[in-house]
Amino acid sequence: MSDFDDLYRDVILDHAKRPRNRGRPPTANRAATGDNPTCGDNCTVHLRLGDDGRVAAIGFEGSGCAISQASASIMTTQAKGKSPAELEAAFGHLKDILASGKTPADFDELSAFAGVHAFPARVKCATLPWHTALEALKQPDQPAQMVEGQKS
Amino acid sequence: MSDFDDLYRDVILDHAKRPRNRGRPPTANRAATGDNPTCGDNCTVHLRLGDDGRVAAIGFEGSGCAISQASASIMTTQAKGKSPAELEAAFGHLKDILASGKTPADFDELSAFAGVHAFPARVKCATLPWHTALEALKQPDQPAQMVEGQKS
Amino acid sequence: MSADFSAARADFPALHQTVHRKPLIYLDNAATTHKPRVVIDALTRFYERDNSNVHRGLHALSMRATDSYEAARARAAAFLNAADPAEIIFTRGTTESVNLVAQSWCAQNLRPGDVVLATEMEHHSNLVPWQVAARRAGARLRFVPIAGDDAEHGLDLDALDRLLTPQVKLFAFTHISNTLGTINPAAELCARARKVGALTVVDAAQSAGHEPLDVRAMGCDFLAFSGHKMAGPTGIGVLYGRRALLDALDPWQTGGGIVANVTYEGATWKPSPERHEAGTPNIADAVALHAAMDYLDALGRPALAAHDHALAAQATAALADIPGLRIIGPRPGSPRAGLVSFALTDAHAHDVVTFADQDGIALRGGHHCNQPLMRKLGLPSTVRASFYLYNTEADITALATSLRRIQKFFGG
Amino acid sequence: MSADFSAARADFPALHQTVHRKPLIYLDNAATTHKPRVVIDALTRFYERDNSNVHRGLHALSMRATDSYEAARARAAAFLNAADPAEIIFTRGTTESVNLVAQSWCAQNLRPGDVVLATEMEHHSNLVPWQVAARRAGARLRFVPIAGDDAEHGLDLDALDRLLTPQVKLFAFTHISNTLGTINPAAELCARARKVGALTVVDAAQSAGHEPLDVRAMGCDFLAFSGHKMAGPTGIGVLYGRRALLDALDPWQTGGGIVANVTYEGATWKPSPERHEAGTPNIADAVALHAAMDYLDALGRPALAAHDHALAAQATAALADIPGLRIIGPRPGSPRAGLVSFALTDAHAHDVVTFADQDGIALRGGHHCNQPLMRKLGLPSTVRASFYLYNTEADITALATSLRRIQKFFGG
Ligand SMILES: Cc1ncc(COP(=O)(O)O)c(C=O)c1O
Ligand SMILES: Cc1ncc(COP(=O)(O)O)c(C=O)c1O
Repeated sequence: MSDFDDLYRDVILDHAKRPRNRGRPPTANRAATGDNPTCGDNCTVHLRLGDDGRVAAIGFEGSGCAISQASASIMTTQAKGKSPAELEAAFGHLKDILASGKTPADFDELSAFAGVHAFPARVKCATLPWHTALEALKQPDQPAQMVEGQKS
Repeated sequence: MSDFDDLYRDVILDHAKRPRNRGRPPTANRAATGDNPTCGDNCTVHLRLGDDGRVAAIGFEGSGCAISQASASIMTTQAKGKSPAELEAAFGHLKDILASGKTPADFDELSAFAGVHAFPARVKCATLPWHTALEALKQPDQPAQMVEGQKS
Repeated sequence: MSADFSAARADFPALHQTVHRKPLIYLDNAATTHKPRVVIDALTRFYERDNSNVHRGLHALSMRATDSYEAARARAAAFLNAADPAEIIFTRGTTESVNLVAQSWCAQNLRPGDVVLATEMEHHSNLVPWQVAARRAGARLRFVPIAGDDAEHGLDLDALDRLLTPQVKLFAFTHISNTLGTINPAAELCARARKVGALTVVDAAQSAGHEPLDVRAMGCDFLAFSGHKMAGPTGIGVLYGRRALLDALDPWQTGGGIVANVTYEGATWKPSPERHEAGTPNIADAVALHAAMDYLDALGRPALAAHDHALAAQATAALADIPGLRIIGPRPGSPRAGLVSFALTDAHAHDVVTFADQDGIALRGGHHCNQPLMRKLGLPSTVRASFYLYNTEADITALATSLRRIQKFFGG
Repeated sequence: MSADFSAARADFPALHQTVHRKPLIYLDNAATTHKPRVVIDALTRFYERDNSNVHRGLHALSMRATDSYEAARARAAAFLNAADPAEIIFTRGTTESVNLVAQSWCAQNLRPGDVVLATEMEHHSNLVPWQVAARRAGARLRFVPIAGDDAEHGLDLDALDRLLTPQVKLFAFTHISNTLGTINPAAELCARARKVGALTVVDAAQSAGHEPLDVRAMGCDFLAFSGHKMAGPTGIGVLYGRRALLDALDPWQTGGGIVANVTYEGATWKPSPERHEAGTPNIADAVALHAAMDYLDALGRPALAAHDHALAAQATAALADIPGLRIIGPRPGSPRAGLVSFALTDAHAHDVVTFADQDGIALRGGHHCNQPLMRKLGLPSTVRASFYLYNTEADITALATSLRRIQKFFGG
């Protein structure tokens, strides 16, 4: 497998082209925005931290390269139901994968990012959505935006 | 002849070792000091401009390399009896010799400096005394220093 | 038709390699160009034979090194048609050249209420130093806008006339935009600035190796360029300045070599160029830059410019009908320097560059040190293909083919 | 006995030439050293293979160039035993490194009434920048005196204690004097400065290629050196700074590469090292400096230092009984770096250098960018012989023979 094919694995291309959880979930009550001025990537993560201390809803907006878009999409699918500590731990795994370029056998979609290791300049693209999500978790609660369907 | 022998021609070595007109002539009424900070050469020229508008007495002080000492010595021997314009003209000839490296057939001790041409960093050593003498000529008259022997 | 420089390809060792098992097609020349054998040889020769420190040295090697270094200065003066070698200051590159003027000239001359004028298309290196200098002096920094949505009309020259008030003390502008490919009418801009008494600083980073330059015909006061963008080595560049300005300018960096007389209390300065070159200069790279200037002049700089312009026209034509591809900068038919910036709807610039690299094609993607301009154009980034004398029409055909595949890969 | 590096002579192409039909004996190493083949090859290889601009580039060559450049930074950090590659800023050389601190740190931190402390033996490059910075800030510049008539006792450390008042914000001193050959006790000077809360700036121009250096053991805050004085190319040098200091320091030069975010109105900076390297860096020469550091470490830096010291001792012994020759600096028996400055009663320094050159011997004569020190020593100039790893005892014998002839030629 060439470096290139390894970078753009099918999982990544799939998520980049059909990102999951794009947009702002109606119940979101926290958000943060991150950017990577060097390449123009930017990413806003909206989420709701439930009463059980776990991510109840999450979505993202922004633009960027296939790596950052796929990473945002995969991050949101992983985040749902996780506590902040668990999300942090998952990010730690991603960072290990990026740093080593090794694909752990027992690991899920995050292992798709092993190929980014060979492209140091692209590592920040993969980590941006995760940094942003963890930042959002640190924000104070804001009243969820009142949208039509929520009125009772 | 090697560049070196050409630089330190006998005339130059002779003047450097036994400089003519060292010191301040008792009748001197003008002086100037010049220096070349790059190599530490310095030169003070004392002279008397006679009523006929010609250099009546001249001497120099200061320290420097063989080239600058010889140049000062030869300059003083040439300056005596010259008008400022004639001294300027003689300096012009020296500068031509330094710039061309050519020895004019009909020329006197100044031609000894033709060898300096091959050592651009040394050109300033040869010109310093001349600049200083011309500067001294531009100074206003000062009463000649009263020394013992002059008292009448 | 443009001159054919394909024989010159043989002069550039770095071009003859494969990347991902494909022959290298190097289209990142606006970032840095490759170096011909004669330039590399000049470096080797200097270190093998003449290496020594310059100035003040009286032994044979030192005199040779000094002669070589000063010959490079005289060569740069001739390259720009400057009046005097003392008008050439060697720097690390365009950025340092601009910093020298922005820090030294502005500290000495800029007053509260004064205006520094720049343009909306400046590279960060000809923008941020003026921001800092203006802020320090309590002066304002204003910008000549670009005209047209994709900047296709270049600078708005009507706005320039309104902006060139008597408060403007200095007008800094790029000769060629490294992002747009726009060629600004430098002589006209200098003439207009002169009318209000403003000095001009021309960023010639993208023109020095591409277009004939004549500082006296252009009428600029300062001009900056980098050796590495014109077949020369990294680490060396030039600041041209009019002699009277340079001799009146306080040194910016101080240290050995620039001083006439030093005591523990203070120092006096030598005249230009020494006063502006503190410390041991980059001797070997100045000597190699000399070789680069000889090389470019031997090929013929008008012919090099024509070759650039022809490749740019071929590229805009070849890329125009790729679906979802938008070209930025001068419209087809208008003058364009040898570079083309573009955006693809379905692929981000960085993905494009990574993909093209697999085809052996070296492109640059990003903001090209032009963040405010990109924001104004509404683009997070663009892809840029930039040409030099060794590029050919075949390179452009390969680029177009690769871009079509990229469009399919990411858009499909 | 010192290690024998005579085999290493073969590594230096420039040494194997004749000057005025005599084999070159190069004793001007304090001005600049020659370069081993591996350093020249590193340059050639970079330009033939990896040449590209660094940072932001995503194609193969650009990634290779970036990797090579950052590997050079990591290598420099290891060379100095710095904690972090981000503590290494590449500059043109010692002079630029000192200017960076003098201009940026002083503008940010120096207040009226503060004191900058230097020593009486500083090179102009570690003197004039502090004069300018102190004047700008309304601060005072004071000097640690040298002890002894011929400076044979080095710095006056008693005076140092009196001078190190709490007003002292910064203490800049040379590790090794390029004129005297004195080796200052850098770790002790740093420790004393730290006690009054003063930062230290060490000029390592003469030590980096000669003595083992460990910035953490030394305890300095900043340290500067030049590649060209340590077997590396011209145009590249290093400023080491503690990470926290560099990250807090405003950029001095601004432009591309140092900015996080730029608008037309202003800019924010990246952390160190990027924030202090505006514009395209001198990539190739940084890569070649890497090769030079590898070369020196392969020979062994403690052995290099011992070799230097041994040659210095041989030289002072060989020159001591030449009539009319006066040696400046440390007394025989005291530690002395690999250089000897002297004056002859009957021959001016420049005449000595010119004469020795005829014998193939490269010396330097003048004030060695040390004008105030020379004035203090009561000398218009000195002749300096400075050694490097490729010099031998035979070189010193030849020097002594030549000096005796000079003494006769001019004194006879
Ligand atoms: C002690 C000392 N400091 C500073 C410098 C300046 O170094 P550079 O000219 O490489 O900037 C030198 C060398 O000339 C030196 O010997
Ligand atoms: C228009 C323009 N100005 C300035 C620069 C800065 O040049 P350098 O990085 O060589 O200092 C560049 C190149 O990056 C450029 O394209």
